[in-house]
Amino acid sequence: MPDNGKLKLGLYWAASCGGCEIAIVELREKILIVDQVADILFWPVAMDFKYKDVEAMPDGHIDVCLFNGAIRTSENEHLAHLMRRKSKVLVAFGSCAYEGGIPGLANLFDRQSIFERAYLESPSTDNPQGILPQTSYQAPEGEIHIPKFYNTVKTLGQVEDVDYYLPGCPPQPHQIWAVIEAILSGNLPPKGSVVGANDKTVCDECKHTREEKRIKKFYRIHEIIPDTTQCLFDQGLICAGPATRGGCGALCPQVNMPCRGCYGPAPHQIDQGAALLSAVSSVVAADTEEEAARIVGEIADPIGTFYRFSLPSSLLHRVRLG
Amino acid sequence: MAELYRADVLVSCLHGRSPELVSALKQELDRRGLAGEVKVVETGCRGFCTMGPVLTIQPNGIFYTDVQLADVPEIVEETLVKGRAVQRLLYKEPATRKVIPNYDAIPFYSKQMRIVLRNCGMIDPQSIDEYIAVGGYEALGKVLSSMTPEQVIAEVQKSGLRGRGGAGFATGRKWEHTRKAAGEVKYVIANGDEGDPGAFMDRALMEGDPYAVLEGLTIGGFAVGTQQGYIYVRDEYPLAVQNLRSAIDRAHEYGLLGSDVLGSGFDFDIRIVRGAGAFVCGESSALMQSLEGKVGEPRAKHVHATDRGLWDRPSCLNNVETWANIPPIMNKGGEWFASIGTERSKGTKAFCLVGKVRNPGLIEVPMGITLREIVDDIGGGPPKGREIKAVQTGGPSGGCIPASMLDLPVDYESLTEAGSMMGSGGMIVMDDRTCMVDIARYFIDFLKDESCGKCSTCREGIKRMLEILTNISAGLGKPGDIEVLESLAKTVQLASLCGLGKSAPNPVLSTLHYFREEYEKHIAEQFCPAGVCRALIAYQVVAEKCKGCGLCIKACPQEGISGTARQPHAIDQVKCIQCGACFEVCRLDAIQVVPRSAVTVGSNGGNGYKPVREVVR
Amino acid sequence: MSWVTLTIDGQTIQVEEGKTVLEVARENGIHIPTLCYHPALEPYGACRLCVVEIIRKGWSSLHTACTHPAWDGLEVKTNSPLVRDVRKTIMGLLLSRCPNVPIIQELAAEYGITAPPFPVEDPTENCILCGLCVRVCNDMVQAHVLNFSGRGVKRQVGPPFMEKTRQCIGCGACTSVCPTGAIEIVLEEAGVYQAKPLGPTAAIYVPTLQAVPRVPVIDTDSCIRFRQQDRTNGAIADACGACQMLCEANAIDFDQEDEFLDLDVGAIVVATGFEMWDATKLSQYSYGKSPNIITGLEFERLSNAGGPTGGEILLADGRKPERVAVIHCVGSRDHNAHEYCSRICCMYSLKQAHLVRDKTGAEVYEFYMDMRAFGKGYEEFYERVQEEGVVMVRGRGAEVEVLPSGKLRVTGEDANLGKLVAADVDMVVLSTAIEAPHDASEVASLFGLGRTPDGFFAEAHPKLRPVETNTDGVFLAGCAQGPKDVPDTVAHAGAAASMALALLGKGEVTISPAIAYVDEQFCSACKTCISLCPYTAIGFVEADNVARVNEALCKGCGTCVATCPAGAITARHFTDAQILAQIEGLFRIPVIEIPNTQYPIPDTQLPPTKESNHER
Amino acid sequence: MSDNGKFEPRIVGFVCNWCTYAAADTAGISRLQQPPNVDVVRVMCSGRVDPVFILKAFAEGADGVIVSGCHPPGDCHYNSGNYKTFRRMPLIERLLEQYGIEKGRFHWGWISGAEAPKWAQLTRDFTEQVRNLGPLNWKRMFASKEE
Repeated sequence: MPDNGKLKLGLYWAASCGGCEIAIVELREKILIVDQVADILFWPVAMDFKYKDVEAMPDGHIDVCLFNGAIRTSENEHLAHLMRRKSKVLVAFGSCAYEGGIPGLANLFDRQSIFERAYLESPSTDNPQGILPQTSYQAPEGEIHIPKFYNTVKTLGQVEDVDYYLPGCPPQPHQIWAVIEAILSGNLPPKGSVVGANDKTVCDECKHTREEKRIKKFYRIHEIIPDTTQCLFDQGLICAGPATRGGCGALCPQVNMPCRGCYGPAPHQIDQGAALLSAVSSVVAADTEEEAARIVGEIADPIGTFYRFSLPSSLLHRVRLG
Repeated sequence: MAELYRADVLVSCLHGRSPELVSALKQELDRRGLAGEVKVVETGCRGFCTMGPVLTIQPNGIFYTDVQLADVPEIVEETLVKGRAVQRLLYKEPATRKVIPNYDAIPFYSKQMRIVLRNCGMIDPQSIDEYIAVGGYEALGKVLSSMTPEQVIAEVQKSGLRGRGGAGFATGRKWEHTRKAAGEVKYVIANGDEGDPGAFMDRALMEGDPYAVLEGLTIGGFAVGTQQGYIYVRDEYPLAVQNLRSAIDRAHEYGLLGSDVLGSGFDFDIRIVRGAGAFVCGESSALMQSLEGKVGEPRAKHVHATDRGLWDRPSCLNNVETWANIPPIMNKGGEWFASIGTERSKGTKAFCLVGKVRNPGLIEVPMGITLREIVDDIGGGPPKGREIKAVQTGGPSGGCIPASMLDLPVDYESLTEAGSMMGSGGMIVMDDRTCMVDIARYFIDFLKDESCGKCSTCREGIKRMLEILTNISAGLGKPGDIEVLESLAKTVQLASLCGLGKSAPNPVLSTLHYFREEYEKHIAEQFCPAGVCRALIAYQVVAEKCKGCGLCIKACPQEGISGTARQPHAIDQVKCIQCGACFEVCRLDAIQVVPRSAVTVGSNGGNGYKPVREVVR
Repeated sequence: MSWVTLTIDGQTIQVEEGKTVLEVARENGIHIPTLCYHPALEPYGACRLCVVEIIRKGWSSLHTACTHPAWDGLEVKTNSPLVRDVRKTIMGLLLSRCPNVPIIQELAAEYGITAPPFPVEDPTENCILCGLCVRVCNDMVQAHVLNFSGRGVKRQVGPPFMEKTRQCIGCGACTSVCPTGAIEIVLEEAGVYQAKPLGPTAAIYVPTLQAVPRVPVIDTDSCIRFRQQDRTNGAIADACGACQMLCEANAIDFDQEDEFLDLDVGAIVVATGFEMWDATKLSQYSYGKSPNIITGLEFERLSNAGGPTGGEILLADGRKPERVAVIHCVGSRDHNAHEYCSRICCMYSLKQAHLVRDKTGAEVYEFYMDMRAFGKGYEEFYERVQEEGVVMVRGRGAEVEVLPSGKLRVTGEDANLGKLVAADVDMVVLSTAIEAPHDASEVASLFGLGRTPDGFFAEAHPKLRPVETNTDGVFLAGCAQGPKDVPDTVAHAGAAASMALALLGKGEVTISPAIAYVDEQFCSACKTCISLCPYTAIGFVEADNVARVNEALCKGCGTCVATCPAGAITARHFTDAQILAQIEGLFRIPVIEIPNTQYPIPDTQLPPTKESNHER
Repeated sequence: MSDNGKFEPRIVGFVCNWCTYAAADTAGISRLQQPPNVDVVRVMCSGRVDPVFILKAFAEGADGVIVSGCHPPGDCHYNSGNYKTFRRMPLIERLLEQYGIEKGRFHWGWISGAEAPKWAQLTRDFTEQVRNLGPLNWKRMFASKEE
């Protein structure tokens, strides 16, 4: 491809839902500006590229690669290494690439149990021979290789050197644009920074009124109709907002849905789930051990609740194996 | 009443034979197919005690006395079928043996005036319909529909009705005090704790006409302004409790008790509280203590019960007889009632006439009637050959009135002046065979057990009086005893806490007053002229009078009389126990009572008896 | 309050309405005899002795002065011939009932009766049925144990069915109001002071003769009112109250409660002392089974000149003891009780032995394990006591047995002789241990104190900081820190006072640097931390929309740090980074395994291992 | 793993300065027998124990974790720091279970300054308990189980 002075952009989609790709389209008319300033060299979801085209590029040919999705398979990992090699700047784009995201909840299980569920047990499956995916298969036409399914979902950062992290499930368009602008202007923060997000947490952007917290009972979202002006956490809903990096504009709390934590840990957090767990349990209004145990005992699925997006990037990464 | 009958047979009296008589009558009527025509009614007491059980056959008013079971077929055949009286069952005048077929012609009844006992023995006490049929609840209707509480009280005051329990406090004034006393909650209480031995006026009333008590109490409740009444009945009167209970239930059913009585907006209820039968619980403060569930003992009454009574609330306590007087007063007016009786004692009074008269029983007489009229005309006088010696009124704490004062009118003041009291209506007639020392001893002995024991004078004083009286009647009296007795009696009278204690010495004081010489004889001469105190007497055959009939020989339980026919007999003083059997049987007055000291030599050569002191100790 | 005027014995008296004639008379010095009256109880009018002649509206009658209200216009004669006459008869009656009761005899004599005028039935009868005991039991104590039963001459006083009842709280109120001494209290539970002369004290007493202020106190454990409140959970709240009713100075206030004073102080000295160990816990010493087995403290009370015997050492029955045993280490140095040495017992036991010898001349046997006479002059005293003839038995007193004769047999091993010895004595003094007060744990949590395994408060350092605690500004003095004798306690207290003064003298305190701070750049105003601070040191600053730590209030516990969901709060000196580094350090030090030790030790010779942990 | 092949668990104890640390200190001074397997991390208050510490310890390779503070309600030097402890710990307990870390590897409770023997006993008992559960070794689990 001719070097016309435009920014050479690559986009890749690993283990993710595709929402991040849509988020780029969500730039709307600004996508035209992107087109004016950038050449898209690789975007499998939108255009027909072959891996060999990329492999054929010289190393560092791509200026910026927006890599979304977690590392679920050997193919994901392979592309992570490839894109790193071919890109000057590798951006973990979206929650899955950044912290594991929803696919990361698969770390509650292992490959075996996932396969059994997906290929054998699920009610819609008809697989009388019990065939499970194989990495290679001898077909009449020759040997077919398919990527290996890992036991553990990893983040992009866990398999490759990442320059920037852009959180969000999906990242908010205005934040994407801000990052693109920063790249275009060359005004880039130090390597390893989280970009397109704030230093403060979601609470900072949340319009709800907060009080001192004393929680007598926790509710799940279907159990109450919350007051639309009061802090949802104060009302007993487990809102990840206090423990989640801001930047999204507190979209979910604004529509009375507790924050789910997609923007990942706040700058000084070590483990997002542990931080949220500590905050939630500390404000339980219980003065005896029994009462405290009873109240927190009503919280279902602690990992799913506190580590909805961050399990692979948490301290323990996954549940114990074998 | 739903059914009509040709005749009613009223079986009165609570004689043990009555229930059998009733069932026999019913059986016989059944057998004769008369069950639908003749109604057998069990009524309350008719008062004619010696003649029970009595039968009244209405509408003829035929009055049979002392009816036996065997008489039933004859009564049915003769009277109820053929309409003739059975002559042998009719009442005969004792003196003349004249037959009196109708009860209102009998002197026992003719001298009486029945206001309180108007329905006793006339209606079925369990039937509210019968009570209403004879005019019951008219008074309550009148009061609730046309009178204010103040008017009711004014009417009672006009009537001059005084408490029939004994003290004679003006009923109207008591009601007025209660009405005016401060406090929201008040009570009216009927005292049915009739404890005097030999008295059964209240019992007859509660058993025979319970609705009259309820009606009176309801009117009283309306007048003093309360919604709660109590009837305190001693548990020894189970039939009274039963009849009152069922009466209260019926009254509730008829809207005559409970909320909104007779649609007047007046709420009133009555509870029955059963007392354990302590004599002292007839005393108002003790009764209220007992009602509260405490030990029934009196308290100092410087503040009246009308201000602070039951549960420290204003309480109006009246005797059941007083309450039963209220409906007639309301019906006929206070003036009518006041027209009966004397200047200060109005209306009638029920008495239990007992003792040495021919016709003992329950009577009701107008105030002011003389004792003599009661004893001689109604009571039929003393038994043959005896003389009236005294009349004791007012129960155990009343006094004895000597025969010389029999013309005394019966009213509160006269009786009190004579050293006795009206009391609740006991009246015991004594003849010359009654020893006044013994009578005093008897009553004091009763009071010894019935004093509550709270205050020292009553408890200890009565005990000591009894000691002295017992000694005197046992021949152990000594000079000075009478004076000690008098001083003790005075102290007990003056210093005791309640009415029981204050009146307890009355038997002693009144007998001492009227019969002091009898006491002196007991002590100085060691002789009981009435022949009652056995330790002091001996029986002797008067040889001149004895015809040697041998009756006394047969009568003597000790086989202590000997003698041959037609020769004067002799009493062995060693064997004699002074039972008096010989004296009673002798038709010739040949056996006389003499002092012990008068009998001389016995068969064993000694003086025939052990020294008295030795015998007693 | 309206006033009424009445005449008593010719004396015209104006009084407030609502009193009784008896009260008015007594207030005016007019004597009216009574037996069934008690000013603290409702008048009853049973004895009738207080009858007076009352003339009202021209009517004269006899009434009991105790029940009759003082109405306006009454004319009262308390001593008229009639009154005297009646009273004489009453006294005659009462004397005949109770011929041998002194007060009855005296009163009777007053009215000229010297011998019972009526036959005496039961010369031992002492009860005049005045009902005082019944009223006090029902109205005041509200125990409802005593009442009358029977009527008339059969009336008697007693518990239901004349049987023992557990409702009786043994308060003794009935005995104290009984005018004739007809009620006797028999203590059934084992107790030390059952009999005279060491009888029980009243529930109101002056604590000691040296008490300051020297006023009586109410022992709420013994006071009928408080006991009934406790027993019925407050349902009976107004029992007794006799003292209040009778106190002329109106000085009794039952509603007085412990007051809590808030004081701002710069230093606190905890000198909460000790408690005596309960000797009933070791049953072999039979404490409580004989009144003559007493503890050292009880012995002190006994030999005190202000004590119940005026300082005489007497047995429960009033005799002088002839042989006394003192048993050391009761509850101390014992695996079944306290393992520590109580330190003071040896010396007080020796002193008591000396006192017994001195005051009674009785033989004294000291059963001891070791004689710890370590202080200045102590050993010399030990020598002296030995010279006084106290028999020293080396060996723990093993058992005290109450013999049927009432004597006490002490057995033990004489370790010097190597055989069992026994001594039959009249009195045993148990040198019981001292222990930390039962509420030491509450006091400890109040002041943030630690406690050593013996239960006493922990000093900051056993050797170098014996009066300080781990809480700045809180110091220990005396036995609160551990068993001490008097000189040690005085020294310890002096040291505590000096430490406190030194602290105050500086005028300022340095606070610990280990406190929390909020990085306001990262605080997002979620307010999670605000409710958690025990010292309200974190406040929310609305103006800046951040939480902020007040450094003077913060004690550095770190609760907020652990809670802050944004990680915006840091605990100085205990930062997350420091602690995490500690944890990492535990596992990243290469370990050399040396046989026979299981402890990892760092080996600087080895190169650091490379760990592939992901770090953000 | 010691020479003789016997598994020696590594245990991290987070203890508060005033109670359990004091108890541990006293236990040491008193020469009470304790296994060396427990490494103590002192914090000022059990309320300072961030769940992260516990996760970190397991992540780093601990086989067991102890959190111990002052007895509630009143023993806490900071009045109510231990309240936060007893509110957090039950939830962490559940979280750890969900992670697959057995209950027996995590102990939280109270030991006062006066309970040195209790501390010694706890370290002995807990070490034995964790020893019986075998090695956890979270890091090695990752290395060995992942391709």
